[in-house]
Amino acid sequence: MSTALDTAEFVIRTVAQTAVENEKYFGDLDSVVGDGDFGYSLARGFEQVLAHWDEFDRDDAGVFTVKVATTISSRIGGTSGPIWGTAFMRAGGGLRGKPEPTVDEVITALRAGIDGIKKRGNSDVGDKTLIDALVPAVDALEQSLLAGDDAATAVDRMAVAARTAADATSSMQAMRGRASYTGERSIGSPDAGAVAVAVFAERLAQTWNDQTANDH
Amino acid sequence: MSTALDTAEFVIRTVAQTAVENEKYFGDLDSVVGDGDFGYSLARGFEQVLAHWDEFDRDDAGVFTVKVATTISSRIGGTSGPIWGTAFMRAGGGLRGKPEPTVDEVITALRAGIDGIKKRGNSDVGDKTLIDALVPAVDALEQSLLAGDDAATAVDRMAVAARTAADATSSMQAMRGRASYTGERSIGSPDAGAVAVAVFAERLAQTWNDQTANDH
Amino acid sequence: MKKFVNDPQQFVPEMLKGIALANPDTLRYVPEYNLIHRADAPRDDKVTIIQGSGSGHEPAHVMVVGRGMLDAACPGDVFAAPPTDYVYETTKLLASPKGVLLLVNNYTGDRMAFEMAQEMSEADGVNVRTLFIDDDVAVKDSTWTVGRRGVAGNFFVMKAVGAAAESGADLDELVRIGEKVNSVTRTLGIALTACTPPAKGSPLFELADDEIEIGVGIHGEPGRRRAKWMPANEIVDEFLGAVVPDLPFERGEHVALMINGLGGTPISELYLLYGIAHEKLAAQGISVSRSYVGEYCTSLDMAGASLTLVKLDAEIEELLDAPAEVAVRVF
Amino acid sequence: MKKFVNDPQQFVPEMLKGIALANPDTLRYVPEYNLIHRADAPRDDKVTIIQGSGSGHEPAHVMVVGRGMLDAACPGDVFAAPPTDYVYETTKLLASPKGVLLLVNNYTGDRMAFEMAQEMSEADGVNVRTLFIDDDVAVKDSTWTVGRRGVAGNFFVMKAVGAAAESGADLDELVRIGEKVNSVTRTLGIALTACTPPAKGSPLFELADDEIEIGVGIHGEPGRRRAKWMPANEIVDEFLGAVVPDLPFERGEHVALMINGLGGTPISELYLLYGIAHEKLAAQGISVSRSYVGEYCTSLDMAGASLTLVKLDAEIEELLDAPAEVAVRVF
Ligand SMILES: Nc1ncnc2c1ncn2[C@@H]1O[C@H](COP(=O)(O)OP(=O)(O)O)[C@@H](O)[C@H]1O
Ligand SMILES: Nc1ncnc2c1ncn2[C@@H]1O[C@H](COP(=O)(O)OP(=O)(O)O)[C@@H](O)[C@H]1O
Ligand SMILES: [Mg+2]
Ligand SMILES: [Mg+2]
Ligand SMILES: [Mg+2]
Ligand SMILES: [Mg+2]
Repeated sequence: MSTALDTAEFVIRTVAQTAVENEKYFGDLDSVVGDGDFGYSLARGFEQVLAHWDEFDRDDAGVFTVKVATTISSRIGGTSGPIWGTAFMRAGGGLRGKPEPTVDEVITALRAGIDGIKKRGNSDVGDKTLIDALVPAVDALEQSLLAGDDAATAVDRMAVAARTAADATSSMQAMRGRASYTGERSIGSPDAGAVAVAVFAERLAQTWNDQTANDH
Repeated sequence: MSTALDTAEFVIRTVAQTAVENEKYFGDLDSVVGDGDFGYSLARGFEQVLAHWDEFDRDDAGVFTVKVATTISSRIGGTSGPIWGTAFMRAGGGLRGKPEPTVDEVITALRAGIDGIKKRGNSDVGDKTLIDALVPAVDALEQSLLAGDDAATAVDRMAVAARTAADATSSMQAMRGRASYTGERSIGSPDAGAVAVAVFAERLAQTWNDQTANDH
Repeated sequence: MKKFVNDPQQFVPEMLKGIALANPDTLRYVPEYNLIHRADAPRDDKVTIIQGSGSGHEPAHVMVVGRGMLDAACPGDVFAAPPTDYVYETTKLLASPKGVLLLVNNYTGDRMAFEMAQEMSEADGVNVRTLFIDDDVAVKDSTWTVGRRGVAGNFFVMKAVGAAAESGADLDELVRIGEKVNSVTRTLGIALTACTPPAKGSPLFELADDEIEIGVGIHGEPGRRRAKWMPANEIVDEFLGAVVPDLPFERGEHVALMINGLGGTPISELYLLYGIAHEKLAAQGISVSRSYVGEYCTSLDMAGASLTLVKLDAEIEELLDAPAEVAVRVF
Repeated sequence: MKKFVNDPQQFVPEMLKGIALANPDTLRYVPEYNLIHRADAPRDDKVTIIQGSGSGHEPAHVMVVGRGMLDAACPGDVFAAPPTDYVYETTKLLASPKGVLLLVNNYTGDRMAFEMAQEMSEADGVNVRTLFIDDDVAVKDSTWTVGRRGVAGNFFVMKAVGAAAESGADLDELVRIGEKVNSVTRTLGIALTACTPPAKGSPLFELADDEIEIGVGIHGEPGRRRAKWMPANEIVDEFLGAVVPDLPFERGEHVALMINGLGGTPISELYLLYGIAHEKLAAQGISVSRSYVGEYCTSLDMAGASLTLVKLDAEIEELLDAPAEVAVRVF
């Protein structure tokens, strides 16, 4: 059985690697009604996370995540630095001191991360941001776990929900962030941050079993 | 029978109108290894000649041509202003005070114009300039007239010689003017000024008979 | 991509190094934080003025650090607000007992970075105030939106507070002046072409040969609407039609008029626009008593221009008139 | 064509009008001759300095008229030397008892116009001298050719004679200084794109997306050779490889280094080039003690840059250091 720390490491490493691999794709998404730097910002920041991978404290999943958050907010610019940094910081804070967090505790921590973004960005569901993918993704994860599904299944459900929600942002008008400057013209293309969340979730779903496999 | 003044007026008006009509073509020729302003400069200058057409003194063909020369050099910039202005000035000077110039006097006047260009431009036959079209054109005109051909025939011969010579400049390397900066790269395209001379001569040949017709 | 660049990731550091090498007596460069600061900053007798923003807007802001203007600029990467840490470390390094004024163009990312940095610095006991500049009339403003963008008008706020700080004004006074200048400054941008970020290598959007983009910001993001190319006279009508009624600027008033190039447009075209705008304003009874023509706040290699009007009064004129020495210069 | 322009034939006059409107106290505009001159020129106690050339090189030369620089500039149309009459009338209007110095970049058309104007003015009894500038190393020089072109290095000649004239130097002295500065100044230009003259409406030549043109002049004419795009480090090697050995500039010498934008290249890229060139020169033992980065002599909207080196001595440094006030300015 993998520990919460193992899982945190797996999730964060997967997200980091996926961000680096998708630099161009995420940048192109941000070019449609944004300024095209989203992929570049995430890639440069998560490159640093991977570069300093072995240096982070690993007292528990929470401490580890908080350390990663510090690197993110110190190395990522643009809007992404503060919001992703805040999300990791809050989520990590929620898990700190809990070596074996319950499902409830994990979900609460993830929600804390989302609330951090909302507060920092003065934004909420419906503004056409990554929040519109994160909220349904975490909801799906929670329902699946409470229904007794195993982690792999729950992460699958999460990925499906994230993708559906990310695609749905196409029909929305941006109310927050740079995309909102283009007004109605922001309708018709998906939000870059929301799509990134979907891509991360899908990658986690695809690779989830390998990880646990490795632990046996 | 048309007077020398009639002929001068016809020739200059034809050249002026042809220059205005060919602004874009001459400019494109000058773009290949030059700076593209040749057509613009000639067109703006000869537009002025046409605009002030009725104001020029008409004591005789020479005086008329000299007056035109003044407008050209005061209104045309680039290399073309000084060289075309000088050519008209010298040619006009050669005809001044000769209401009924002989063939010899006409040819001598035209040669004076060419010599003016050579002196002003420190250039000569073989440098890939309009001189390479002007010299053979005037030679052909002279031979034809001395052979007893009528003016129309002589102008035809002149046009053919000008065109042949202008086309031949393609294989030359520019030794003078802006085109010379590109060195060997100037080989392969004709000289803009030489082509302009050919176009003017051909137009004169095409319309020569209408003019005399009009006089009857 | 046609640019003078080596590794696109080193574009900003290599540019900053060039600025430092070209101004060894007056400027210092701290690579860790993309920081360019005055050699003589911080000073105990002067409030420190710091501007951050993404890069790609040069000469704003790294090339306008100098006497009478900024004490420091800490840009992020191209079009990306600086990481919070850059702003925090810059503030710490240049903190003056008279306080620190942070100038920020109003964008989500920049707001976040500077607000977080201000919190962190205040926790260290540094007296920090932040000024948000939002002169762009292209963005509809309401409590439901993120508010207007800060664009070229930003230059006038920097110049005014820079001059006042040089003559010893305290932090509250600088905030008052900055807010005042920002409140009478309005700008609109029009693009003829998109721009190409070094790291992306291709234009941020496509414009047909006969199309222009009206109401663009300074990050290559699309504007409010696309229009057919039009002659300069009509372009100026678009500019003035959006800017003049917005404040509004009125008959009998004196203004500063800036025609700012967005990066790829030659200064000849900018002066052509200036002349037309100057006369059209005069025809409306608005007299231009200060002129600014050239590149102040650009969007990389974007061809285009922005027009800025500042309503002048004696105080603002005096501050704009004061001497200043910056990296971008002729001699 | 994507430009801010009305009738292309009015491009130059409308630009000149803008310059005059933006500088009402210091400049005068005489539309008949495309003439921009200092409001206080001519002066009996100062040699009058006049530069003419085609337009399209702004800020050269109409925007560098002012105290310590030119007394007047009479440009022709875009890329066309001014008609002889413009130069003659300008010389007549601004003749000073101390004489008139005509600065001319070495091009066939300009040579002709200024030589003819000088002859006409001398016939009027005006004391006129003409200085031909030819700093471009891209052109092979020999008695069989038309000689080298004058490009951005021209700025240093203007600045030096402008400063000397301001302090009362006579005509012979100015000619000596101008020839001296020209003799120690060398430039090479590299283009990333062609430029588009307003009246033509299309680029003067086509460059593929991965091609650059080395050894271009400032009129959009092709250069000496075409090459594949290369990183900025290698571009600087091309610049220095052509310029340094030409004079030559040698170890231990002090130089002024100018990175001049050709019109479409943002100043961020120019500073990046500057930094690389500064360090590569230092590595060769050549130390840069004066820096010039920005647009001085452009080719309309051409993307590209030129690098100029000037070998310095005490006299030249002092003249370059002297104050000057021109239309193109930041404040
Ligand atoms: N106020 C906000 N709250 C939450 N997320 C936001 C906000 N503004 C933007 N975002 C997210 O950030 C993404 C853009 O990130 P980035 O390109 O770094 O921002 P920018 O370049 O505009 O500073 C958007 O796609 C969106 O998902
Ligand atoms: N030194 C010269 N002598 C005679 N003709 C010349 C000379 N230099 C250029 N020309 C002619 O002038 C033409 C170019 O004219 P123009 O475009 O006005 O010159 P530029 O733009 O180079 O000043 C050339 O095609 C050539 O025929
Ligand atoms: Mg972005
Ligand atoms: Mg030409
Ligand atoms: Mg950004
Ligand atoms: Mg020309």
